[in-house]
This record gives sequence, C-alpha cells and structure tokens, in this order.
Amino acid sequence: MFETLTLSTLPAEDEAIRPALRALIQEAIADLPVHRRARSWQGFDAAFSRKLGQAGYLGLSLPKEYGGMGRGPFTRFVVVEELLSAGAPVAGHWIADRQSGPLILRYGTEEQRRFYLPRISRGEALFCIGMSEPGSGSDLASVRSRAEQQADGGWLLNGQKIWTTNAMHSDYMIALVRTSGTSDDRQQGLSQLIVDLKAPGITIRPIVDLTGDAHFAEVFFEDVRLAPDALIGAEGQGWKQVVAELAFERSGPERIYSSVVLMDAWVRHLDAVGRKDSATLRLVGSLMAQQAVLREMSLAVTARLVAGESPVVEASLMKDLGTSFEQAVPQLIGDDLAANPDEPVDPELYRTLLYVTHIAPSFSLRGGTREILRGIIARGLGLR
Amino acid sequence: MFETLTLSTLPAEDEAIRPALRALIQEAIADLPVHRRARSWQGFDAAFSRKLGQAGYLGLSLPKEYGGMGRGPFTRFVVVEELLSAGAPVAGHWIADRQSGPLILRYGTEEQRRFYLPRISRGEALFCIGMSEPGSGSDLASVRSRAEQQADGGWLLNGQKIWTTNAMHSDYMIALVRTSGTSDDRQQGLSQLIVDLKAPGITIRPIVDLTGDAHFAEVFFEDVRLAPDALIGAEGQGWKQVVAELAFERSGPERIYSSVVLMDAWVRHLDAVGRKDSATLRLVGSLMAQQAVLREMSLAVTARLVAGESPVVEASLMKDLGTSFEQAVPQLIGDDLAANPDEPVDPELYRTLLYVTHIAPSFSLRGGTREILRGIIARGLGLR
Amino acid sequence: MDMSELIDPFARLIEDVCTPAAIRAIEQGDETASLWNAFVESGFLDALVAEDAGGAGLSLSDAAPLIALLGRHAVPLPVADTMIARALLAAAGITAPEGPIAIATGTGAVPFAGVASHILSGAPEAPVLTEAVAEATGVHHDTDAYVAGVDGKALRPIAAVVRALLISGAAGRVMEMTVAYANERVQFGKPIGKQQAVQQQLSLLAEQAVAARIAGAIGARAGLQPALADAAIAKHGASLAAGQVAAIAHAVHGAIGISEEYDLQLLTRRLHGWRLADGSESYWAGILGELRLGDAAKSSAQFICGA
Amino acid sequence: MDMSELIDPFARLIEDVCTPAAIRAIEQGDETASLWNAFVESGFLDALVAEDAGGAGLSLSDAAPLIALLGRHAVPLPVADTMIARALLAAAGITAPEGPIAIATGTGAVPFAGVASHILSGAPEAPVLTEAVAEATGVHHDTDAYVAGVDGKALRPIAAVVRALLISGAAGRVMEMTVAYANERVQFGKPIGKQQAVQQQLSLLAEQAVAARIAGAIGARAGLQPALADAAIAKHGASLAAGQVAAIAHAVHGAIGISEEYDLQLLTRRLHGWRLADGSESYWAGILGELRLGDAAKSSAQFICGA
Repeated sequence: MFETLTLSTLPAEDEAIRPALRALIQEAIADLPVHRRARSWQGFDAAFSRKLGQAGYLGLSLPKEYGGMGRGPFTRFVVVEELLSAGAPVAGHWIADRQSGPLILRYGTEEQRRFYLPRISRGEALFCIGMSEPGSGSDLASVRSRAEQQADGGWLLNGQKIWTTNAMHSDYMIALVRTSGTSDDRQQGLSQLIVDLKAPGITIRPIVDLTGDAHFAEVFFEDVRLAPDALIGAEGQGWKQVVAELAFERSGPERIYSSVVLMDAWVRHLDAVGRKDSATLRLVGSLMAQQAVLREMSLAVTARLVAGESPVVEASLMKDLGTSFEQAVPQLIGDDLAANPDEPVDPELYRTLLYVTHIAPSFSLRGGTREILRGIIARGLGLR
Repeated sequence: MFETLTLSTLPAEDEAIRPALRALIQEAIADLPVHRRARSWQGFDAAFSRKLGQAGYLGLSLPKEYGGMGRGPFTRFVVVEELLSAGAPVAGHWIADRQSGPLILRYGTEEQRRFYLPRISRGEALFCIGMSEPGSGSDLASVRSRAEQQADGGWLLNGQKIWTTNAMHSDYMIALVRTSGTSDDRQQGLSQLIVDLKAPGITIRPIVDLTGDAHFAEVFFEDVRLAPDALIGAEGQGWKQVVAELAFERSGPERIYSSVVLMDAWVRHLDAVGRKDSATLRLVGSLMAQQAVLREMSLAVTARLVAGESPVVEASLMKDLGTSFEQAVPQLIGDDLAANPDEPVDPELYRTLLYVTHIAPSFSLRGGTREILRGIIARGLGLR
Repeated sequence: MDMSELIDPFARLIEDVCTPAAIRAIEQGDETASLWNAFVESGFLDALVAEDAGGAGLSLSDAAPLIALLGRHAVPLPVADTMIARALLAAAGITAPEGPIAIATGTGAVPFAGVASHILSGAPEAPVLTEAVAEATGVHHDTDAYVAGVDGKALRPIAAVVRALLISGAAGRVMEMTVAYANERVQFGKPIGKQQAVQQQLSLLAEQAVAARIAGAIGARAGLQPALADAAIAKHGASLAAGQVAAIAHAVHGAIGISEEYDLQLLTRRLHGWRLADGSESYWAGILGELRLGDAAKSSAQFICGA
Repeated sequence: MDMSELIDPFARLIEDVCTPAAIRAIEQGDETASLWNAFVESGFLDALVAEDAGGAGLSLSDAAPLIALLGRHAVPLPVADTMIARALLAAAGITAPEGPIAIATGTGAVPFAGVASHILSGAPEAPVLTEAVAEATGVHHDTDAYVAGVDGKALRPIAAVVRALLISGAAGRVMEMTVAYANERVQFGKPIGKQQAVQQQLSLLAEQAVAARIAGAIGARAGLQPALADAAIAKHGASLAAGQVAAIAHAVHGAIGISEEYDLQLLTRRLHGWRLADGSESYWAGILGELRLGDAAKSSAQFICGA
C-alpha cells in the first residue's frame, strides 16, 4: 500500500528559483524578531505578499492567461519551503494562493476566473474560508448559515461563521452555506459563495487567542445581499467542492515547518553555548532526521499532484505524521532547555519557545483533527 | 476524580517479612541465569512454590481456618514485590494464590473451601483459568463451551479453551462455560466450574510462543463428567463472578515489575562499563522515576482493597499505565545498548533483552487489552 | 487533625477571590494587592511555619492539598512559594516581609517573579531574601520573570516539589474540564466523549493526572528539605504529565480551547510554565539516574523503596 | 530499465523458495545450502557488482526494492549483505566466495552471522574478508551471532542502510497482515477493524511503515558509500518505525500474534533485530546531531536539503 509514494527530485528549474527568492525573503524578515518569525503562516504583511506577487511567486499553479505563472506543484513546493523555513509572514496571500485560486480555477466561471485570479496572483485579493460555525467543529455538514436565492438570481445571506482565519484582513470569503434543504439533509444542499467582505450586513469580530494574537474571527451575516455570480461552482455541490479543497490543503510542505524557526533558534543557542553532550546531540539529530523524512514524504505527495493524482490518503498520512512532529518539537526543546537550568538562555529564544508551545495545539486543527485524518487513513487502508 | 488514590505506607509488620522472604528467594534463584529470571511470573518451579507455601507466604489473604495466613492485601503486596522484583519463578502458585483462592473463598461452598483452600495455601493445588475460546478474545461473553447438568446433578462438559496459561502444569481449571441458554444470551447462562484436569476426556495441547516457551495451552473437553460440586458460585452467575475476579487480577503490583530483571541487569552493565553520559543518566532516571510512581500507585490501589473497596477503575488505570511502562522498557534499553555499538555487551544481557522484547506484547494481554482497560477508565470518568 | 477543616475553607477562599476574571486582570498587569491581601489575611501563608514561630506547623504533606488547590485554580501569585519561603525564613530566624515571595533557582524565568515583592535564593538552611527586581519575559500574559544576580540552586529540590504539586492540581482540573466538555460537545449527532478514540485519549489524560498527583505526594513526603530522589521523582513525573495533559486537553477541546476567553488556557499555560520551571523532566531524570548508578548493586525495587 | 523486470522475478523466486516453513527450518538449525543455492543460481547476488566486473551494475537505489523484498519475506540468510559485500569486494579486486557473507560493524550480534560462511569487515574501499567463526546469541531461533576479532566500524553506514531497507520491507508486510487480520477478526459482533481505537492505531502503523520506506530510500540514494547523514536519517527513521510497527501489530493481533505457529513473529523478531543492528535510532540520532551542530549557521531546511 502507498507504493506510489516514492523519493522524488525537484526539477532543476525549480531549485533554481531559490537564490533570488531567498534574497527577497531575507530582506523582508531582516528586522523581524524570532518570535515574530515563528508565527510564519500566521504572520500578516500585505506589502510583502504584494511584493511576492510582483516578483512572480504567487499564482504559480495558475495558467498564464489568468495572470498566473503556469508552473506546477513542484515550483510551489520550493516557494513554500523557502517562505516557511525562514519564517516569512505569508498570511496575506496564503489562503488565496493555496486554496481559493485553485478552487476558482477549477469551479469558477470564465468571468470569475478573469476577475479574481489575476488579482490573487498579484497578492492583491486576500481570501478567507468560511467553514466552521458555532457548534459544527469538524462536522462541516452541519452548517446552518443560509443563502436564499432571490428573484433576480442574487442571494440573501444570513448566519454566522466562526474560527475563520484572517477574516479581518481579507477582501473575500469563500463561504460554505446552505442554499437548499435543511440541516437534516447534511451534505445535500450546500453551496460555496464568494462573499465580498465589504458588503453591508457583515460584522467581523476578531477572536483573541491564548498568545494574544487574533488570527481567527467570527463573521456575522445579516441580510447580506450578493450578486448572482457570488455562487462558485454548482448550487448544491458545495460539499464535494470543499472535500476536494481540503485534500489540496493537506498536501503541502506546510505540515513540516511550523516549528522550524524555533528549532533553528535553538540550534544557534546550542552552538553559542557549545553544548554537545550525548542527550543534546541525540535530540538534535532525532528532530533533523524526522524532518528530513517528512520533507521527502511531502515531496513525494507533491509528485503525485504533479502526476495529476489526488493523493487524499497519502496527504492525510503525511499531515498526521507532520503535525505530530511539529507539536512534539516545542515540548522536546522546552524539556532540553529546562534540563540545563544553569545555562543562560536568550529571552528571545524563551519567548519563541513559549509562543510555539502555546499555539501548537492549533497545528492539528488546521485542515482536520487527528481523528478525522486517521479516519481517512483507515478508510484508505480498507478498514471502513 | 480518583481522589481516594493517595500515598500509603506499608505496615511495619508487613515490611518486616522482607528479610526472611528475601533469603528464601535468593536461595531459589541463585543458579538461575538472568534470562530465566526475566521470565518471572511465567517461570514454573513447583518445588519453590511448595517451599513458599510451607514458609507461610501463600494464601496470605485467606482465613486461618482454611489454612491461610489471615493477613491482608498489604502483606501480599510485599510478597509479590519481593518475588517479582527478584525474578523468582512464581507460575507454580500464581493463579491459585491470586485468583482461584480468593474466588473460592468468596463464592465457594464450605466444602469447596475446606477442600481447596488449604492445599492452595500449601502450594499443592495448581490452578489455571479457562476463559478465552477460539475466536472469543476479549469478548468473553461469546464462550461456547457447554456443560449440561445431568440427572444426578453432575455436569457433562464439551468444548474448548485456548490461551489458557499454565494448563499443562495445573491440577484444576476454573472454567467459564455455558450452562443454560445460547450464545445469543451473551452474559446470561454462564457459570464457573472447577474442572479436575486429570478427568477423562480432557486433552491439553501446549501452545509454543515466539520465545520457544509454552505457557499457554489449548484444552479440549470431550464428554467430561464432573460431579455436582464442580459448580462454583451460582448457576448462571459466572459472568458476574468473572468480572469481580478480573478486577482483582488487575490490582496487584505485578503490573510494574515484568521488565525489572532486564532493567537491573542493564544497570549492572552500565556500572560495569562505567557509562555515565547525559543520555544514559536521563534514561536510567526516567525509568526509575516512572517505576517509583507506579509502585506508589499500585500501593494506593492496594490500600483501597484493604479498605474493603473494589477499585476497578483505579486498578485499570494503574494497569494500563504500568503495562505501557513495562512494554516501553525493553524498547528503550535496546535502543540504549545499540546506541553504543562499540561497547561490549554481556551475551546474557542481550539474550534477556531480546526475550523481554519478544514477550512484551503479552504484557497487555493479561487481564484485558488496552482498549478494554481504557473503556473501563472512560466509563469511570463518566463518558459512557 | 481532619485535613478537610483546612482544605475546605482554603478552597472557598480561592473560589471567592481568584475568579477567572481576577486571574486575567493580574495577567494583564492590574494591581495584585487585593488578591494578595486576601491570602495574607487568611493566615494560610504561615501554614508551614513552625508552631513555636507563630505558624500552623503543618508538614509539607499536610499542606500538599493546599498547594494543589492553588494550581487547580491557577492562582497567579506565588502563594505556595511564599508559604515555603516563610517557613524557611522563620526557621533561619529571618523576619519575612508581608509581600509575595518568589523562589529563584536558576537562570531561566522565575515563576511569579513578575508579581513578587521579594525573591528567595540561597539554601533551605540559609535562605537569602532580596527585593524583587525582575525583567518581563515578553511571553503573553506571563507573571514569570527573570531575576538576575541571585543563586538559589540549593532551593531547586523544594521548588521542584512545589511546582509538581501545582501541576498536579492544575492537571486534575484540566481533566475534569475536558471530560465535561467531551460530554457536552455534540458532533456528528452525539457527544464527542462517545467516540472511542476520544475516550482512549481521555483515559491517557486521567492516567497522567493521577500519576502527577502521586508524584507530587512523593515529593512532599519528606518535608521542606526533600530527599533529592523524591524531588526528582516528583518533578519528573509531574512535568511529564503536564505536557501530555495539556496536549490531550487541547486536542479534545479543538479551536475553543486556544481562545483567550475560554478558561482552559489559564491552566494549560501554567502547566507548561511549571513544567519548565526548576528543572524539566529530563533535568530531574538525569539527577535520579546519577543517584541510581551511584547505587548500582541494589535492585531497582530496593532503590525505589529506599528512595 | 523497467525495474519491474527485475523485481517481479525476484519476488517470485523468494515466494517459491522462502516459505514460512523454510524460514522455520533454518531458524531451527537445518541446512541452509538449498535456499542459498537458489539465490546463487538466480544471479541476483551480483546485482550491485559493476558491469565490467561481471555484475548487473545496479545502483543501490535500483536494488533497494529487491532488498526490501528480502525483508518483506523475512529471508533468513544474508542475501542483501552478500550483494553489498560482493560489490565492495569486486571493486577492491578481491574474489568473493560463493557462500553467504555477513557484515560485522560492532561488538554486538551480527545479523545472519550464524548462517554465514564469511564475514566482511574493514572499510568500503578496503574490505576484509574472513571465514565465519560465530558464537550463537542464545536468543530463540536467532540467526544472528557474535563475531570476534574483526573491525568493520567503517562499514556501519552502508550496513545501516541495508538494515533500513530490510525493515521497510518487513514493516510494509506487517502493515498488510495486520490490516487483513483486523478486517477478518470478529469480536463483539463486528470486525475489530471497525473499532475506532483500532483504526487510529492502524493509521499510526501505516504512517510508520511509509516513513520507514522513505527513510530507507534516503539511505539508498547515494549508493554503496552513503553520505553519513543519509545513513543516519535512514536507520534512525527505520529503527524508530520498527519498534512502533511491531508493537502495534502485536497489540492488534492479540494472543495469536505471539504464538510460534503464526507467521507475524517471523517478521517482528526481524524488525527488532534489525532495529538494534548497526546502530539503533539513538546512535544515528547522535551522529546526525553532531553533523547538524557542526553546521549550526545553516537553517534546518538548508541542512536537510543539502544532506
């Protein structure tokens, strides 16, 4: 099983983009303290995102006719790896580039493509995704926000989303809402709508998290009027579209690098204090070895995307292993530093450690809880 | 929750029995190589068991009128701790002393008590427990062995047991069999019978395990005739009796010491080669610390028994934690030894390591699989 | 003495004065005096001071449930540390100040130093008291802080035991909150606590919470100058549990658990801080390993029973 | 070259000659010649020997699936080790003997030394061949054995990669057996594979099995003299997986899994042996850690991509 996941090599032309990209990133993060860089894909910097767009690092997998770069998942792998491993602030373009763009390309009308995709590729159209609602959690089919189609073909949207990442910075939300039937119909009757977040009737309330940041928000819809072309894809097919979108979300190398800024700061600390006892060496090596394997697994999943497959089970497998690793890193590094209580520790490292420790539970929320992912794997194994 | 589990102290009179007991044990194990001692509660030595009985270390919780010692769970804790931590061969009396004796005391008739209990206390009546059947596993209620009551009040037994520990060395089996209804009735209609294993119609076939030992056996019953007094407890109440028995089985300190002979041999090795690097010290200390906590948890459970309670959930909690620890020990010690591939290792230590490594899966089979135990804990937490 | 005579009023006191709102206020930098005064007036700060020095003369074992209660409610002031400090100071004939005292045992962040008036360092038999000059850690809502220029390494064992007891209290509360949440939260048409996978996780959480409590009790059994091995067993076990308890609790709670307005994080942030303070699990494992290999001829059972 | 042209016949060969019964016979001390001869006659033993030296000239990456197949079927002879040895010997201009060759890299038990005719030590570029004088380990049904008086430390990286590939093959098979068993075995009225707790465990098993395969492939990518970092990543990952795969497989199988007549143990005993041979996970973690700290200015991503 899973034999198609094999070692892959990035094409030379994709490797070749690293130096210029790296220079751009270094310039952007030069003044960012480590604990800010540790935020990585929660770090928001609209100017940097636009700069990436101008330099041609966004919309990589979108066709050139829509302003994209016409390259493939391997190129995107390189860009994501460089951005995340350096701790660059990517929240400004992340969702649009990774999920909304491909979704619009796949399910959108020609008009929608022409309208949104070039702006996404320039880093100028910021998207968020409205899935969870109060009480729904992983049970997405239980959404109760509702859009009624009007006589003119437009939509009247009422309801509420919660845990929406970056809603307060975004221009648009792609919302999963009920357009027909009742919540007893579960997956039936759901659709995806593109909601202009500047429309009247929308209230966005940030949710502050335990680190003091506000990446999530609640979004309230009260008689929000949307044009007919707000519908993306087919009415009633929202569930199917979301499942495809989630599979894509789970495939990237972002499942490895969430704790890497902390790890690198810790390695520099070990180097600075010259600590090289056996326990230290083994921990460093164990984390590096796991990360190396995960990186190759991620690249192998990417290769399946390049081959035109939809490696849902493989991506879930990699993500579950990857988030376990990412969540273990702050626990292990914390244990290591506090195992040497007479060694001076840079406050910036400690602050970063605690930030990552506190936010780590969120790593296994993004794109499906552990139980959900393991259920997908079990199904892939033929167990259900 | 679980507030009743608190630190307890063994009474001085129970601590006082250690020196004499220890001398007896040392004599018995002096010539046993380490890999034999590592077998501990799978080690069979009928002469040693009788010697323990003569010296008054068996039947500790049985009343004196039945040949027991009239002492309590604390005394038994000390004896078990001394036996297991030294790797003494206890299989010859283990089940009779721990489970069958208390069961007969609780559910047996006066005649049954007078017949069996004194012999158990002398280490002369060896028992095994017939629960599992082919295909039943943890689902004990699915047993299909059947005893039909005869006109004379006696029983005609047919069927098969499997994974019966020590059947080939035992004098008696306490078997859970169906005496009324059908297997669709599940827990209804089951009874416990004391089966004299020398009775005609019984075939015992040892099951060799992956270490080359044969602790388990299949036992076949073909028209085995049992006297009316083979029934222990009430007809149809076998399930309830077994559940009580299993709770008792899960309470003892035997859930900590299965890997201790290996651990001690490893510590002597580290001492001999003088290895004291940080990784080594941390592993040694981590195992010791976990064992110390487990030991106090086990003692706390024992204190609940002394107080007359039936700490089913607490015992399951301790057992699950304990077997996880016992199973981790050979993996961690193996990793440690093989992390020093240029260090000479005593072949006897390596042989012991591999024996414990191979047999360790059995630790979580005794008295309920992990899933079953965690289900009991979940119920105790109020989750089902 | 029936301990419930002590525990119940202490529990009521904490529940009255140390609400989640009060904790949040102090974490945001509000004044600490009114909360602290409640503890001063309660008389509990001298619970461990010898009777002939005007205290209640409790043993650390007696006081362990009180310290666990402080952890259980995430009290954001060094009440337990001050109890220890006042006992050590009294024994050394030093008059204790009225304010909160934090205990500094290493170069890292000192628990509660950001809200302490004084710092204890030195050794149990020769405590040193200095005014608190602390530097903030920069960690969000942290009451821990850096303290320079003191050496309290010799206090690490007793401080570790305090931390283990605080962890055990917090872990017990986190267990209860998480079980309650799993029973309430409905997903896919039933409470998530009915899912076997969630039940298995909660069982692990419960095991660790109980292990932390037993570990803490081992640390407390020898009083204010714990045997090094006991302190090691206590802090190792509690720190090990702290990480797992926090991780499972957050996994079960999902997104709500990491929002600031939900109370779980008041406890899990403490669990992480206390896990690291005064030596992590590996620090104490190393200490215990050294003791064990110094006594290699003994069996493990003998070592542990004698520990 | 289409690799299936090589893999399929090799798989058929192994399935034909290396049945569970044949494995058990050799483990019990029966003769090994007939099984060995099948491999000799197959020509695969020279798969890695350069073409100009009369071999097939495969790279180690090409041969990796063949080695994994040997692990998959728990072949109880050092076929992979001999393939490596013959390639190194040929490169050094030394004529290889016809019998099975084991590779000794440390003081511990040498994989397959109990059924080898020769022992390879020395270094990749300067291999040393000696006749096998091996002492049994005493472990039940073990074909590993002790070898004294040789130094093969310099062969440890390539031996570790072989072990990683064998582990990956065995782990894949154990995964399949365990999934199949979970689907067949009915308890409480349904296959145990329908229990959510079992599904979660099997997912972990699958993750580790795949990780082991990827790790093995990393080890194989640079050929017969692997970069130290690649060997470390390979053996660390495979050894880590081996322990977990074996543990979960046995937990799911229950009692039947530890009976000698059931085939699972033929694989799990190998997993444990290979996990320990040529350096365990912590040994290789230490090696990799040293490499990483020797290059601390690099980011982890750069270190890994350059490794």
